[in-house]
This record gives sequence, C-alpha cells and structure tokens, in this order.
Amino acid sequence: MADKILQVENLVVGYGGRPVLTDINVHVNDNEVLCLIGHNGAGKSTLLKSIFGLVPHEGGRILFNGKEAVTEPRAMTMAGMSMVPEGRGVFPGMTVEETMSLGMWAAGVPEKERAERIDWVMSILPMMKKFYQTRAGNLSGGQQQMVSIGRALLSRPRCLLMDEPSIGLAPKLFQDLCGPIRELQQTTGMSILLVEQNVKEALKISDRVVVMKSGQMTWEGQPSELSDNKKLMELY
Amino acid sequence: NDIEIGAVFPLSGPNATYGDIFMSGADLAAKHANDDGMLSGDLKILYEDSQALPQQGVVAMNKLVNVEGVPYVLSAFTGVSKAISTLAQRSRTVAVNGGGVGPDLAELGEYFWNVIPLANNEVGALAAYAVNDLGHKRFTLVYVDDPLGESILNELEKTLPSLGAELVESHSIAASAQQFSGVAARVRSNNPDVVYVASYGSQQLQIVKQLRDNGVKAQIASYSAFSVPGIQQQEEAQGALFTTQSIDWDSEDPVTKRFVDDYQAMHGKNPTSYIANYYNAVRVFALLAQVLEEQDKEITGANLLAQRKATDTFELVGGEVSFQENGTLLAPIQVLEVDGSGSGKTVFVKATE
Amino acid sequence: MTAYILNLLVLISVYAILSTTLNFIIGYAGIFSLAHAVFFGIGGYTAALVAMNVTPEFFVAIPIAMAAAAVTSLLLALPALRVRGEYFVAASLGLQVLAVTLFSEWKSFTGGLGGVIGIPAVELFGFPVYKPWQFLLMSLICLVIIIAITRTLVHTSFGRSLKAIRDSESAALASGKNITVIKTLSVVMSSALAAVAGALYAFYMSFINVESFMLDTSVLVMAMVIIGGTATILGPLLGAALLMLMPSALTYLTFLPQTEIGSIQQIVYGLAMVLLMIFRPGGIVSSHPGGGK
Amino acid sequence: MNEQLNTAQETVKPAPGSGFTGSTDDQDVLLEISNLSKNFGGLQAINDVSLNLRAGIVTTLVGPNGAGKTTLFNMITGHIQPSEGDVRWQGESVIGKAPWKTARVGIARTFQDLRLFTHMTVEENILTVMEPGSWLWQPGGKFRKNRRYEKVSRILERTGLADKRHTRALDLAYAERKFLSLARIMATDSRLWLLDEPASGLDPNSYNLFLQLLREEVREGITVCIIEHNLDIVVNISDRIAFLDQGKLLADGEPTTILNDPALAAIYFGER
Amino acid sequence: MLFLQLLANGLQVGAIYALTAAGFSLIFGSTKIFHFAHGATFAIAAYLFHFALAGMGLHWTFAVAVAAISAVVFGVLLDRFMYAPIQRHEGSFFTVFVASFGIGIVVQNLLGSLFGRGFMSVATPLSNSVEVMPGLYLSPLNGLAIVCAIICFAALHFFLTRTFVGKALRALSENPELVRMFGLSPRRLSTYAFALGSLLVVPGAIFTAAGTGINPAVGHHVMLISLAATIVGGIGSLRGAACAGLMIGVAENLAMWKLGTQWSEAITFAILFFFIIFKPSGFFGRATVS
Ligand SMILES: Nc1ncnc2c1ncn2[C@@H]1O[C@H](COP(=O)(O)OP(=O)(O)OP(=O)(O)O)[C@@H](O)[C@H]1O
Ligand SMILES: Nc1ncnc2c1ncn2[C@@H]1O[C@H](COP(=O)(O)OP(=O)(O)OP(=O)(O)O)[C@@H](O)[C@H]1O
Ligand SMILES: [Mg+2]
Ligand SMILES: [Mg+2]
Repeated sequence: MADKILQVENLVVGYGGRPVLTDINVHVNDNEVLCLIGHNGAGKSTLLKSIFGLVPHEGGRILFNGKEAVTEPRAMTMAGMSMVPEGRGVFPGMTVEETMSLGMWAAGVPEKERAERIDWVMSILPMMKKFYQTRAGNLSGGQQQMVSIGRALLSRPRCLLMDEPSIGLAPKLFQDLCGPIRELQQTTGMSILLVEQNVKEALKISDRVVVMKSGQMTWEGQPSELSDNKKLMELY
Repeated sequence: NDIEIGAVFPLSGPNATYGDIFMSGADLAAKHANDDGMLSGDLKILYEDSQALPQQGVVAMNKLVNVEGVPYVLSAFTGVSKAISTLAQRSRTVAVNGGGVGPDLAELGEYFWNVIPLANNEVGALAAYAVNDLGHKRFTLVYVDDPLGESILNELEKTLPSLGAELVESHSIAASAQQFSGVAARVRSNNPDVVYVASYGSQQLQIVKQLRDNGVKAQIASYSAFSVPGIQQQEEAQGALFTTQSIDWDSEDPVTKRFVDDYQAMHGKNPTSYIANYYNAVRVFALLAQVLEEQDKEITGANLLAQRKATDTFELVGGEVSFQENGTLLAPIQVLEVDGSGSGKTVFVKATE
Repeated sequence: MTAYILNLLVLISVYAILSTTLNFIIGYAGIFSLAHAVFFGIGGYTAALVAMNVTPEFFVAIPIAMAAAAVTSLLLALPALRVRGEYFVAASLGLQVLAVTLFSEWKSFTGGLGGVIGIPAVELFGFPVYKPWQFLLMSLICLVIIIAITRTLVHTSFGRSLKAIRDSESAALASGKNITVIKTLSVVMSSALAAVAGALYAFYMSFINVESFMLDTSVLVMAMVIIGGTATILGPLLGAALLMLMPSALTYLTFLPQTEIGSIQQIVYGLAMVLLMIFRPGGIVSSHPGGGK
Repeated sequence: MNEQLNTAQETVKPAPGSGFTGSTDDQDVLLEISNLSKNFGGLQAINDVSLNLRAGIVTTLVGPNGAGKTTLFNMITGHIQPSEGDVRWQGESVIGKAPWKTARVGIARTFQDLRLFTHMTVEENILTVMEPGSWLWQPGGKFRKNRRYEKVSRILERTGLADKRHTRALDLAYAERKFLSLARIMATDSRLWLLDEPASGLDPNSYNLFLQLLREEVREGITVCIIEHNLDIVVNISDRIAFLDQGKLLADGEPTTILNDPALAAIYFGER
Repeated sequence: MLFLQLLANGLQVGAIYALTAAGFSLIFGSTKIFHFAHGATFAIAAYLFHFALAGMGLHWTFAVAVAAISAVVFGVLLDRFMYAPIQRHEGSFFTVFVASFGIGIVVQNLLGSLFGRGFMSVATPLSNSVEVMPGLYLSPLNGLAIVCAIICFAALHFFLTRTFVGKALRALSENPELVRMFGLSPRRLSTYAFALGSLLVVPGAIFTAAGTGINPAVGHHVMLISLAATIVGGIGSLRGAACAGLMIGVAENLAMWKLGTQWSEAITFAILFFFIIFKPSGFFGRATVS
C-alpha cells in the first residue's frame, strides 16, 4: 500500500466548549478514495472543516504529505488540498465563469495554464457549458453543485475533500460525476476523502470505508463488506 | 464662603469658539471684582456646556439652578436662551444674555436680561451708514433662516426703502450648510453694492471666503457676530463692515480703560464687544450684589431683579448704560471695518435714539 | 439636588419611551429605522400646537399627537414593505433629513429654528402638572403603560408573526402571514407611541425646536437600543439611562481644563460607545449569548 | 371534506409504495395544473405543463437538475407568477393570489433551502404557523390555546424534536432542521403538502423516520407532492411519479412503469 | 448663464462626492461594514493636509502624501481593531454602526481640541475664480477636481479589473466563509477594501480644505451624501456610486437656481427616498427586495 498523504491523529474539536470530535484517528492513503459515512450530526463535516483549517482543532495533529500542516485554508490550498463544501459552494452574484477564474487565482494557478484547466474541467462536466455565463444564483441546486465541484478540481489538488456532493443531484448526474472523478483520481493519483449519505453510489467508487458515530471512528473496512443493508444499519 | 454664579456656554461642538471668547470676558470681570473685594466672598463662575443646543442648555441650567442654586446665570445663543428662559422664570433665577441678538430675546420674561443691544438696532445703524455715507443703493442678504436671520431680513426690508435703497434679493441658507458657491453665483448675477451676511460661527467665515473666491466684489456687511478673531484675521473679510454696540476702546473712563489694558496684558490682543458684553454681564451682578449686601439682603434672583429696576444707570465697559423696562440694555451702536487689528476700526457711531 | 435628579429622570423616561418603541420595530420586526426622531418631533409639535390653541389637557393633546404620528408613519411603512436591510436604513435616513428640512421651513407649524416657546404646562383633568416630581410620575406611568403594550404585542401571536417575517419573509408568506398588514401595523404602532414621548418632551421643556429632532437624536435612540440590547425589555431602558446619564456624570469631572471640558466629555462619550460595542456586541442585556443577530 | 377524507382513506388502504395504482380516474382532483409556462428572460423554465394532483396520494416530482421542479412549486404557491396557464384548487383558480392567501386555502410547502425562522425557538416556529390570522388574541381563548400547545407537543414527539423544544432553529443540527421544516407544515391544517427535497442528506435512520411520518400523514388523508432525488425514497413513497425535464412533463404515471422506462433511466435514473 | 455657473459648481462638488461615495461604496459593498466613520476619515485627511501645509510648512506634494497616509492608516486601523473584533462576535449591522458613529464623535472632538474648533481653509490662489466668459467664473480648483476625479476612477477601474482583487471583494460581499474555502483571507481582503476606500476620500478632502474650507464637523455632510449616493447607485456598484455622487452634486447646485439653498439637502434625500421606493436596485446594482 502506498504511503499516507493525510494523517489525522487524536483530533479533538468542539464548538464553544461543546466537544464534537473526541480523539479522531484516520488517514488517507495516496491514490485512494476514502469514504466517510455516519449519521447526521456525527461530525463528518466538522472533521473535514478542521482538516482544511476552517475550524480550529483543540487537540491532536494533522499531517499532510507526512509533515505537520499549518491548518489554515490558504496554506492547505497551496499545499495541494481543496474542498467541496457542504451545501452550495457558489457566489450567487457571480457568473460561473467569474467563479472559476477567481478560484484559479485564489489557488495560484499560473496565468497561462488557466484556459487549458477550464477546458479540462468542461470535459469532465460537459453540462457546465450550457450555463457558463449565468449568474450562479439563478442556477438550480444541482447546477450549483456542479460548479462547486468543478471549481475545486481546477487547482488539480493532490487531495480532495468532498462533503456530501450528491445532495440535490440527480442520481444519473451523480453517477456521471463519479465516473470521471474516479478516472481522474486514478490518472492523476489524487486521493479523495468523500463524505456521503448516498451510501450505495459512494461505495461504488471508494477503496476503503470508515464509519463515524457521534464524534468517533467506529468501524473501518472494505466497501464490499457493507454491500448488505443489514450490516450498514447496525453500524449507524 | 464663595459667591457663585453660573454660565451656560457652548464649550464643545461647532460653536465652541464662542464659549472660549465669552469665558475670557466673564473671568476677567470676576477677577476684577475679587481684586476690588466688591463682595464679601470670592466671586466664582460655574461653567456648563450647552453645545449651543436647547436640550443640553436646559439640562445644564437645571444643574446650575437646582444643584448649585445660583441666583444668576450667563446665557448665550438664541435657541439656548429661549429654552432656559422658562426655567429661569419658574425658579426666579436671572438669566443674562450677552451673545445672542435675536430681537425676540427681549420678550422672555422679566428674569431674562440682555446686556447687548439686539439685532434690530444694529441693522438700522449699518444701513444708515452704508446708504448715507457710502452711497450704496442695492443690498443683498444672505441669512441663516433662524429667528435672528429673519429679524434682520424684516429689519432691512423696513429700513432700506425709507433710506431710498432697496433689498434686491435675499438668500436663506440652512444652519448646517457649508457650500456657498451657488449662493455666490446668484449674488453675483444680480450684482449688488452690499452683501449683508447674517450668520455666525464658522459658517460666516465660509460664506465670506466663498463669496470672494467666486468673484463677488461687493461690500460685505454684517452684525456683531463678526467681532470674532476668525473674521478679524481672515483676509477675504478685510474691508467688511460690521456693527457692535459702541465701545470707545481708548476712552479714559476707568472701567473701560482697566478692562482694555488688563485684557491686552493677559491675552496680547484687543478685546471684542462680546468679551466686553460678558465682562459687563458679570459686572452688573457684582454691582447689584454689592448693593444687596450693603442692605444685607440675601442675593437671590428676585432681589437682583428688584435692585436692577431700582438702579437707573450702571458703570460698565463702554460708559454709562441703562436697561430698558424689558431688561434689554440700551447702548449706542458703532459701525466698524475689519482691518486685521483684531477689534476692527470704528468708522461710524450712531447714538441711541 | 433632588430637582436636578428629577429633571434627569424625566428626560431619561422620555428617551426610554423612545428607545422602547424603536426596539419594538428593530428587535422584533427587523425594521432598522433611522427616522424615529421624526415621530418624536411630530408628536412634540402637534401636542404643543394643541396645547397652545385648543387645550393642554393630557387626554386631548396626546391622542391627537399619536394620531398625527400614526398617519405620517405610513410614509415610513412604504419603504419598509418594499425593501430590507441597508436599503431601508437609507430610506429612513432620507425621510429623517427631509423631515428636518420641513421642520425648519414650515414655520407656521414648528417655528423653524426659533421653535415654539411658552408651551403651557400639561393638565390632567384640568390640574396643571409642572412640578418636576409630578411630571416624573406622569411620564413614568406613560413609560410603564407603553412597555406593557409592547410586551403584550411581542409575546402574543402578533409578535411571533413579526419575528417570523424578520427571519424569512417567503416562509412567512407560505404559512399564511399577511406581511403588508403586519409590517404596516408595527411601524404605525411604534411611531404613534413615540409621539407620546414627543408630547411629554414638549410639555416638560415648554420649548421645542427642530434641533431636538434631528438625525443625531435618531442615532442616539438607535444607540440606546443597540447598546442596551435589542429584542429585550430591559435593554432599551438601561441604554437610555446610560446614554442620558453619562454626559451629566462627566460634568462632575471638575479637574478638567475649562476650555477643553466639552470636547473631553464628548470624546469619553464616543469612546464609551465604541468600547461597549466591542466588548458587549449583543448589548448590555443580550437577548441571547453570542452577540447581536 | 369529510366525504373526501373517507374516499382518500379507503383508496390509500393498501400501503403506499406497494405498487398501488393511483391513477383510477374516478378519484377527485385536488389541484389542477393546466398549460402552465414560465420563462426567465430567454430561459423556458416551465413549458406548457399540465398535471393533476389527486387527493390522498403521494405524487413524486422527479427530473434532472434545473428541470423546473422548484419553479413549478413557486408558481403553485404564488411566489412566482407564471407566464401562461392556470392552477386550480378544487376548481377555483389560485393564480394571481398573494402567497399568503394561497397558503390559507390549504396548500403548505417546504423550501429546498429550509428557510426556517432561524432566531425563533422550535416551539415558536411551529406555533406561529398555527396562527394565520396574526392578531393579538387568537380566537377560542384558553381552550384553543391549550389545544395548540398540545398539538405542538404531539408533533414534536413524532418528529423527535421534543427535547429541542426551546432551542433556536439556527442551533439545530442538519437533520433536526429538516424535521423542523416538516413539523412546521404538519402543524398547518393544510390538505396539500408540497415538499421540496425534504430528505436530501438524511442518513438512513432519519429518512426511515421521515418515510414513516409521511405514510401516517397520507393515511390521515393528506395529499402530498414531493420533489426528491433520492431513489430509495422515490421508490418507497410514490403512488405516482411525474417526470419533468427542461420544463416539459415527459411522463406521468405509476412508479413501476416510470422507473423502468429506459429512456428516462438514460437521462435521470441511471442504472440501478 | 447662472445655469451654466451652477452646473459648473455642481460638477466640481459632484466630483468630490463621487470619489468619497465610491470609497464608501467600496468598503460597504464588499465588507458589509456600515462604515459611518468614513466622514471622520475625510475630516482627518483634510485637517492633516492643512496642518502639514500651513502648520509645518511642507511642500504640497508632501502634504498630500501625509493626508493620504493618515487616511489609509486610520481606515485600516479601524478595520483591524474596531470592526474585526465586533464582527468576530457576529456583530450585527447596527452594532458596527453605533461603534462607527462613536468613533466619528471622538475624531470630531479630537480634531477640534488639537487644531481649533473654528473654520480653517488653505490659503491658495487656486481657489480664486476668474471670469472665463461674461458671468461665468471658474476657479482652477473646478477643473482640477474634475480632472483628478477622472484620473482616480480610471486608476481604480484599472486596478479592480486587471487584478482579481475586484472579483475577490465582490465574492467577499456575498459569502466570506466561502471565500476562506477558496483559500483567500477575508481579513486581508477587507484591509484592501478599507485602504482603497479611505484613499479615495483624500482628493475630496484636499479640495474641500482649499475650496470651501473645513471645520471639525466637515465629514458629516459628506458622509450622508456618500451613503445616499451608494444606495442610489446600487450597493457594491462603484460606477453607480460615482454617477450618483455626481448627479447629487449637480442637483444640489441646480436646486439653487429656483430654490433657496436650505432645500438642497432635502432634494438630495428626496431623490434617495424615491429611488429606494421605486427602483431599489439603484442605477446598476441588484435589488435586494426579499
Ligand atoms: N457552527 C456550529 N456551532 C455549533 N455547533 C455546531 C456547528 N456546526 C455543527 N455543530 C454541531 O456539531 C455536530 C456535528 O455537526 P456536523 O455538521 O459535523 O455533522 P455531520 O456529520 O456533517 O452531519 P450531516 O451528515 O448532517 O452533515 C452536530 O451536533 C452539530 O449540531
Ligand atoms: N429567479 C430565476 N431567474 C432566472 N432563472 C431561474 C430563476 N429561478 C430558476 N431559474 C432557472 O430555471 C431552471 C429551473 O430551476 P429549478 O430550481 O426549478 O430547477 P429544479 O428542478 O428545482 O432543480 P433542482 O432539482 O436541482 O433543484 C434552472 O435552469 C434555473 O437556472
Ligand atoms: Mg455534514
Ligand atoms: Mg429545486
């Protein structure tokens, strides 16, 4: 097995004194898709946020590429991580095009590569061409989700955090997304930490599964082991 | 055993300059009174800030009357004076105005006195001089639309025709306005001989500057509000005419002489009529209180009032003066010209009618 | 001394009425009005006019003043229905400035900058009330009644509807709330009650002029609400007391240089506002921990 | 009303989702959408859609993103005015009515982005929708008041929010918010519910609870129209599926037929 | 002719308003901070310019530099040490407003105590107007103000469009949390906004100091106008703010053609009021009618 690109050790996070994550240990290997599932309020989003530096962690440490990371969004982005937030990751007032270019500027993509990156994303998400010039605020929920994912991919991250990308997406659309993402991941050797409620689809593209329950890791294993619903339900 | 009187002056805000000026006069008078030992105790003045706003004025007045229990309060500014007049009347405290010149200040009850001739007298004097001596015919008025401004407007409309001159146009401006290039343009467009500026505070300086900047060459005229250093030093204002009650600064009468000398000694510049007015305001109290003490009556507002009515003339800066029945000082008016000297050069004196 | 305290207390109670009524639309309806002084003024002028030309009877002057304010407040309801947030703030600001100009120009009604002098003392069933403590009693009673009114308003379904509209208009609509009526009603209520404060003020000072009803007053009242704590009963009262007492308290710092005392007072006053907001963003009485909404 | 309720109940006897055929034509139509169209500038969001919502059954509205489902809801509730067409509630048109009037005839809805009354407590959130005429005192005095409070407690019990009664909506966790928005319309006595993706992002436990609630309500005679992307839910709850794509109504019929239609699978369901 | 004169004056005043308004619009539009102390910045710049020129006798270029630096520093300091802490406590729109207003009071009185409460103006021949054609007097300042405004806007436009800062600021105005998600720092961006916005008051302040003259309360009126212009122009739209500012300046002066000056402010705000009621979105901005 390849070495670990992301390691989370004894992570402790809370909101205003109220602990949400208590002693989390999890790692993501190079070139793998790790699927993280758990009941609502388990702390999945919180975990992703604290990895990306949006929420400070009170204890434990986070290693990226083997060295301790300064968990602060800008630093993480530069280090080659990007995140698809829960909900709608777009600016209602900006056209898709603007969102994309802003995203690339923020991620420090060099001037000349930008056009080519856009084309590349378009090839993954062909639907986006249709509403490339529309203001994101007028897009349907799913269209917005696409933009959000597209933007995260622009910086060609080595590690991608995705928080429930399937919310509000048509099933077919999500499947169509999964294909390219998986492909992309295998070709570029990117690794993905995927949080999903839509377990059936998520498992299809993941190499490994961890289950989280009220702020702790409770189970780890192969997707195949969760194929039957009974097992799944008892884990929840 | 101090003897305390109060003062409600603007000590902050856009009109605070006046507060400083008034104070210098009042303090000097208190000093003199104490040096001469006119009173049994030390005469002290308690200052309160009115920001030249009615409500603050009333709060301050309340403090002076109810907490300090002073019998005599120096007041300034028409709005504030009006606001505190009711309280003065109810609490039988004498309020004395030496700054505001709105004519309606004469009708604020018998506990409200003015040691300053009011605007209507001033306008008459200036108009007379400008028309008869300088031969100006066409007047324009730029006035803040407050009681003072209006009274000046009325006064001009009344007096000018009788002198054979006319008020060509009058521009009323908001008290807060600072932009006068437009007014200047209009003034210029009906080119008058005289522009009468009826404003106060920093605004009047702005008006003068912008009138001149925008090519208004006409003679500028105003009332006693011009007797502030700001105007006296401003070069755009040089040559402007203004009126104050007539004080012959180099007269030999001892009160005036002492006042002028000590003031110059203390501040290194010539006093203005405002300073004289508040000097007088305090001096009036000292004189009245002195008498009351001799008759060992208590120094209360009521007694002061009675004593004032009993006294027919007072030895004040500027000579012998007397109060009218309505508590307003009668004094001759003089027309001065701004010449940078600090107090202005007297060009004409109009005796009291 | 007592008289001085009484005087301050009267002014505080008047401003407490203002802040309470403003809090009603700010805290519960989310209508951030910078035009409250307008209705304060209309109340004052109307009461003065009635007192001088008809009768200084409390139960005549006050209702008329309230009615006048209520009618004019429809002008404020108009933008309140069309826009939210900073747009409404600006609209109310516009109204405030317009009103100030009208107050200073419409001399027959307001006496302009000169103001209205010699307003007779208010009468309760023919008995004139002017002694400070009597007046204080009267204004306190008014305050209590008004607090009671606003309290009942916000603790019944009306208040819930207001809050619902504040949080999400479209959802409120979808659950059958007639936004137009509710919003208009709340604006009219708060303005009419503010007019009571105006009338009391006019009677107490027996002199009013436009300078008491300018933007600064609106902002001051706003500050009272915010500093005290929005959407609370006690907050606006504390805010009013604090902001009214502070300047008077500062006048006792006699060691300050005479010529600078005014400025220093103002500076301290301003700094206090800033520090309070930095360290107590939710107001002294915070309706919920974690600061303002 | 009563009589309708009965018919509703007996027609729903066989548990919803058990391949029940909801399209026998003798059923009475609650809401009738005819030739509805809407375009935003150039974009034709809804294009000549005609659809009937029959009483007492669950009609699921599916379709790709941007198909116009939410827009359709917005036009029914009057949040958006249609360009053409009409919507009739029991024969009477609701087009041009203010949203609050439409709500009062008995059409309740949830929003894709919940739109809770964030700064109000859970209890207040529910109480306030039970007081449409928002006057000072609700009719019926103490008695009715207690009834209302009882109803709130009952609803909170069923939606599992009982212990959050006095927390502000914005302090709730994701799932709890979803349930609150559901509770909010359970409290209205509306006969038609329009649910916009009510179960998206819910974990299996939560959405089982959700399905159970919905079944109970339908059994009570509530008519539901639900937008959902989660196929498990679509399969489990639908009595009837209407398929919308690019503003057009492509298909409208029994779940089995729709779900197995290869053409639709190609554009929406994907392989299952 | 009078009309032309008033128009000319209007354009000069308008140019100054436009700049100040653009500054406020930039700050408010992107950070959503109701920066009422913008007027204070204006006053500070004006006074320090006057002080550097008349008080310390510096060359005017240095005086301008002093004014510019002081304005920027003041703006950024406020953002860092006043607004930032308040916003950390999810401070509401009006919490910020009250604090900002408080600072305004402090500055006004400080300036009064330090530099005197009276009226001051920079003595310069530039403000003396000459008769360019019968009845039309123009001062060099008229021209300068307008030219300067045009240059500033050109520069600003260039900066905001060429660099991505403009886009980033717009993004900030819509969703700061998401801006962080993109890997940008909202703090840094708002510092940009404040620096730029404060810088924009400097020309206005200087021309006021030289033209109409200044007193400690000078910022107040300008602030109100900026606010009005920002709304009329549409929040977040610099073009709008600029146009609105210019329009207001002209309207104010043309009002004098028929009415007394005491009406000019009222007219400005009447415009504002009706704009909000009938076209809340302003010239170019977007409506936020919920
Ligand atoms: N900003 C916040 N302040 C306080 N508590 C929070 C905040 N965000 C989340 N929480 C709490 O932390 C816990 C975990 O939230 P989180 O969003 O991480 O769960 P989750 O696993 O992502 O749930 P879901 O599957 O619904 O997204 C929940 O109980 C939630 O109430
Ligand atoms: N206010 C609006 N202005 C312009 N276009 C709009 C507006 N609202 C929606 N649209 C467009 O109308 C189409 C339908 O939008 P709608 O939200 O109804 O889709 P949807 O079916 O709800 O999609 P989803 O399932 O992803 O929510 C979309 O293409 C959207 O871009
Ligand atoms: Mg989550
Ligand atoms: Mg939708």
